[in-house]
Amino acid sequence: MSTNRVITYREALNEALKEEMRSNENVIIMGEDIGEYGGVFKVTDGLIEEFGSSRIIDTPISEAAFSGAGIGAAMTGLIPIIEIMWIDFSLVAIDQILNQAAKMTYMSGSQTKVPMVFRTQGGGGRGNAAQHSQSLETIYAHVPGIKVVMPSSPYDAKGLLKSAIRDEGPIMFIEHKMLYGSRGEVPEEEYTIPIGKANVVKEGTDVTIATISKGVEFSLQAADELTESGIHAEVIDMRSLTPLDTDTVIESVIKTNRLVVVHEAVKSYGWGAEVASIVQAEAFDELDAPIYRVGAEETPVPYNMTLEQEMLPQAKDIVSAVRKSLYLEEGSK
Amino acid sequence: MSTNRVITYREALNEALKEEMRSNENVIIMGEDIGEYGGVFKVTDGLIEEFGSSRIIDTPISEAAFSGAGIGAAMTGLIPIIEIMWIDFSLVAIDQILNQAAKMTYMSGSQTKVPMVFRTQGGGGRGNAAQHSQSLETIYAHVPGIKVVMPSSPYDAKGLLKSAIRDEGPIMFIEHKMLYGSRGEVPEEEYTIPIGKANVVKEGTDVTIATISKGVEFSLQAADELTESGIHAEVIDMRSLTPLDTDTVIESVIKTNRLVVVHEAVKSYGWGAEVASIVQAEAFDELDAPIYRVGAEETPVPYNMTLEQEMLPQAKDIVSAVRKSLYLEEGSK
Amino acid sequence: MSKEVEFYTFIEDKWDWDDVTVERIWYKLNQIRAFEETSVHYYQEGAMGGSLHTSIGQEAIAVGVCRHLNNDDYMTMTYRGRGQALAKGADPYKIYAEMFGKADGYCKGKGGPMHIASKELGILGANGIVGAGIPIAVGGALTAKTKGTDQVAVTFFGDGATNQGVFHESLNLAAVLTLPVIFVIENNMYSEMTRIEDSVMIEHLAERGASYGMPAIVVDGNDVRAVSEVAKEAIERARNGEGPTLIEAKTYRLHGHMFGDEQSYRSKEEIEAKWEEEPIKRFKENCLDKGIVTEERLKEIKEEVYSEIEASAKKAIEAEEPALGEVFTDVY
Amino acid sequence: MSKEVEFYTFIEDKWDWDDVTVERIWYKLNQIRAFEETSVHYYQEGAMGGSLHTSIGQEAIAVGVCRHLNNDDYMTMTYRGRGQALAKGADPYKIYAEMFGKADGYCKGKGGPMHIASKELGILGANGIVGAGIPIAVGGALTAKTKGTDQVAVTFFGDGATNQGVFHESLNLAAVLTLPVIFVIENNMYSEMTRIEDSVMIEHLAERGASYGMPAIVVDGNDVRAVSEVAKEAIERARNGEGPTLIEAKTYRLHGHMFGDEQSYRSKEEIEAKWEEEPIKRFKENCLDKGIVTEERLKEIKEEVYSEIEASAKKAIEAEEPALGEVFTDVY
Ligand SMILES: Cc1ncc(C[n+]2csc(CCOP(=O)(O)OP(=O)(O)O)c2C)c(N)n1
Ligand SMILES: Cc1ncc(C[n+]2csc(CCOP(=O)(O)OP(=O)(O)O)c2C)c(N)n1
Ligand SMILES: [Mg+2]
Ligand SMILES: [Mg+2]
Repeated sequence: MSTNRVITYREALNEALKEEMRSNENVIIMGEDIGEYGGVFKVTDGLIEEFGSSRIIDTPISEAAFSGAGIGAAMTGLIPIIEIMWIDFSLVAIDQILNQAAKMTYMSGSQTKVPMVFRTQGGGGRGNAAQHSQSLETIYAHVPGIKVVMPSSPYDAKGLLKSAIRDEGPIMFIEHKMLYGSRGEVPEEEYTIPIGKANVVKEGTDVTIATISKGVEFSLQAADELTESGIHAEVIDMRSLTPLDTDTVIESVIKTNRLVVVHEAVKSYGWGAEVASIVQAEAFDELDAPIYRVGAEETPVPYNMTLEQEMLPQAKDIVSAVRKSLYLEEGSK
Repeated sequence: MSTNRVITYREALNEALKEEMRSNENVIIMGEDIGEYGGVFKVTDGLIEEFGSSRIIDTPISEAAFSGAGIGAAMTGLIPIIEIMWIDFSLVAIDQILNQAAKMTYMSGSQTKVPMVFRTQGGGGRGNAAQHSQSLETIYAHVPGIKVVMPSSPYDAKGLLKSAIRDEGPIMFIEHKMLYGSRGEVPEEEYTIPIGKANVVKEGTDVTIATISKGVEFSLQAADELTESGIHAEVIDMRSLTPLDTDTVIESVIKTNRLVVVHEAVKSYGWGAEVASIVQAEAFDELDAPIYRVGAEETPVPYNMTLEQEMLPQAKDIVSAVRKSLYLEEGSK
Repeated sequence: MSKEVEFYTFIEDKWDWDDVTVERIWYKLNQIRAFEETSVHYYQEGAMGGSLHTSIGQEAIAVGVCRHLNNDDYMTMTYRGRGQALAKGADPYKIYAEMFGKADGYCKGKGGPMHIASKELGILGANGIVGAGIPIAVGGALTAKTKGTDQVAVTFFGDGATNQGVFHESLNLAAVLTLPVIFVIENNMYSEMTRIEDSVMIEHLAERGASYGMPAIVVDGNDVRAVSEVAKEAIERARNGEGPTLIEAKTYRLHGHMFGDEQSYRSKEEIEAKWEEEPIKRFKENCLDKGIVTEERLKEIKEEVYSEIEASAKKAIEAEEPALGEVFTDVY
Repeated sequence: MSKEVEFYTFIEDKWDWDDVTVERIWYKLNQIRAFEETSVHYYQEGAMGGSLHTSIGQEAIAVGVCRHLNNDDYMTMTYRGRGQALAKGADPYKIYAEMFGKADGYCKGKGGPMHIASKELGILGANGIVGAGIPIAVGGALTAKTKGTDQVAVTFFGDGATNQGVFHESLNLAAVLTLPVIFVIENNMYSEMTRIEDSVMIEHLAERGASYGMPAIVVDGNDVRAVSEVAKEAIERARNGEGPTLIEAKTYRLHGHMFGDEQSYRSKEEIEAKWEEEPIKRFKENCLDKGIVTEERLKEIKEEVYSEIEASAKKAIEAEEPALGEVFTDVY
């Protein structure tokens, strides 16, 4: 029986890695400073002690090469987990991720599968400025052949990472830097969470909020605030962008007739547009109001933390979008 | 007076380069095989003869370095045009394009502008398979700080490229490989086309089709077909994704009450979702039907040209989407 | 201090191939040549999409290296890599079928000429992005090392690819991890239309091995015997856990970069002179000089090869197209 | 064949700096040290966002190189680059204001500590992506060459950055185009928590210059005099159109990679021993040994510097925040 154990997101990830490495000797990890130091975010803490340096491989600062080596290793029998320290740096390796990993299975007519996980972290809120605060998930979601998973809680972090490691194909597994220290219940017993199923984290009747990753926290805050004025929001954690579980969203919209999509990625051309487009196309007659999107402003992330907060979506922006969708506030975009 | 001169898209681009290089000695071009050979698509033909090898610079195969060098040069007084032979290859240089060029002005508080053009070409239809056929414009449009321009005709190619070269900031200028040989009227007199204004290429009353680049050709074909059954489509060439001229689209939708967005980029998370999301948010009450999107399937581009055609959007897909929006055909997504 | 480049010199007197070996090598060299020539023919006929990049003139490298590889050794190569696929044992019919976009192709017609792969032969795939196959081979080598097998990985790439960042990163990574991988530069003197000498400030690309503390060797890439010797040693070192090697095989691309290349950047004379040094002619002379086989026997084999290849191509042309539904499979 | 690395040895007897020079250098070294120490203090107080990477122990490189640069020479550096900005003449107040996110900062508070830039000083910007500033400096050099000026560009980066692809590509490009750019590796022995010796198989990173046919030189990065000599020559060569140089300056990062780094990967003893070799102590000894200035004078300057720096920081702490509307400006 579970003892309502509470651990951090970081610890949950660490457990997932350990468990999968114990049960499958083909799982290896490559990345920078992940060995003795345990990773700059400490997610790989203690792993080198248990699994040794042949499975926990500290690499030179060469994201393209070790991502590519991960691909080659995945094609030949290993299950590599590639830690790309910040998602912003993934841009130096993205040819390997999108032109290689994502296309190998297709280009080879399924001769070679590429079972591997690119673990990275994104998001703002720490004053890390323009090159260390981005939410680039949409870029990865747009290119077919790689799944995109973004956990919002310790429970999800563990269950989704375990599933990602067991998946047949490549996965971008994007953590959020502001969540590493967040705490939540994680059972002692083994479990996994299927990739591709959204999670209704709060039920409600008046409006649907679809979000992911740290957006869940913001959305729940907004939902709480809205409750005070008698508005009951349903909050859905998409959990993954590819596959994208719009069925769950549409089911909810059939009930609420209103949708707000929330993400930390830049709003313009962000993934919220995909959700909005699908829902308006498939549930046109269910919608009593336009679908509103809450996302980051169309600017790089400013360093100054007050400006940064202004640039990133906040709970109050969600509240305002919801109110617009209920015609309680004037709305445009 | 213009003599209704007809030239190709390739020639139009070549003229734009020549004219801008003649009028501004700070304009230089860097890329692979662009000198003596004139570029694999022959767009820089004859330039090295006129401008010499100090302004037409053949580079080693090092897209990241010569893109970065272009950025540094742009910051210090030159106006570099960087030819990235295929947009698929831009992924090896994308850190420079999106983490550097697109953010420099902001990160420096506007001390340094980055006036430069990344010229590249994308799109499918030639049997070039998964790594040489992509339409990656949405990735560039999603990251603030760089404009994205995609000409659909020789006239636009020349006028937009000239404007791009004169712009203060970095621009992804994405040509279409299947258009280089296409012909159209281009006046002898100098002209430019402002970046950020969509172009209504065909007026119509029943449905609006918003598209770009080669999508214009497909959409016009579809519009012609539709005319036969008495349906009058208005076709809008967006010309650029950043800035995105949704005003022109909305104006049209106010008239037609229906919108179909067409692009060669993969439909899921493609730029059509942004247009659809904005229009449904801003013109909700004007819409008599869901907005439909026509884009490439969610797969890598297959080599076999019959499969490729199936994967890419075709005129018949547009016709069908339009008919759905008129409730003449059953529709889902 | 930095390791010096080794310049390999073949010692004629030590050449000890018997007639069986010589015939096999002759067969392979001609198989690739015939395959490539026939490809050009079918390309001209419109049987293929995309671009066609032949390896005519470079056959000795593929053959000399791959003869030391086992089926379970790994290999990556480039858009110019069908010769290497054949050298590693690929079926010409299945390559052609792939090039013609047929269901019987190695990749069901979905990969095409730039992306030939065969899992059962350890061919991890040809690549359309310059340099991108290099780290993938490093990954194959990592699997071999991690699993403790004696497999090796070989990656073939061009001179121009040595200017890509991922070349640098991959060689360093392989060196640091002491992986069993052999990096083969096919220096055919051109990257597309640009002379390699205009793209680097060094004489030999193998000099770059020193940056990674990696043994590096320059070999005459048009002498299949020399390539074979050099590759043998490097592969043995790799199998013995002694780490990677960089081989620069100097050769010449006798055709244009791709079909249709105007070749305005080089003279007819240059090309003609290079035809005198091409590897098949060279090997034939070697064999006849040494009297290992007769000219008739070589001719016989060659004819046999050409007719086999023609038959493969014909069969591939007539093979079935993939079903339309194939668009949607094999994505995730 | 490949160029050999040069190992620079400083000849004490030839050292001819007068007291004015010595005092200026002393001032600069201490200015950087004081600036960095004070940064740590304010970081601890919570005055900054993000991470803080100090260059304590590496000051001699910035000072030794930048003393030969003019205002219109170009420079790029890294997240650890505030010392270089100061060495090139940046105003400590405006750097602090940037670090504290204030409107008076070089970048209006929008860039932050990782992205210090000053157009008027030719500082094209610090970079948060390892290696990414390297080609940007090459671009500055390209402008200089294209416009026919005698400007040069310098780029500072770490030992770990030499393993990034863009390092390789950029050095090659600069060499091929004979550009006036000086590549300065600040080899502080670590890239984050990893020893550089665990990331490469060569002893000296300067050996990599040979891959580009580029002059390469190793210098004691803790001896500002030696760095100055080496930089002077390289910069002169560049100004004279003789192309790029690679300089490896060996030093040691006395603090953790960033504030908060537990430094579990190295011993206290190692760090303590390195404090004995640090450049400010070294320079002081050199000056006193040679009797160019008095200990009192040095002390006086140092105190002056520390109080100036403290005053700059205080003023910056009190400076105005940018207006909220600044979020939306400077984007395109
Ligand atoms: C990253 C990237 N840049 C550019 C190209 C276009 N391109 C295809 S082949 C080629 C030349 C490569 O030369 P080399 O490496 O010498 O190989 P070769 O073609 O001679 O075999 C170029 C530039 C590409 N495919 N990928
Ligand atoms: C492309 C990229 N990969 C990884 C990082 C994370 N990172 C920041 S600093 C650093 C170490 C760099 O070491 P070095 O080049 O020696 O410079 P130093 O910090 O010692 O000055 C790393 C790995 C990054 N910023 N960019
Ligand atoms: Mg070549
Ligand atoms: Mg370092």
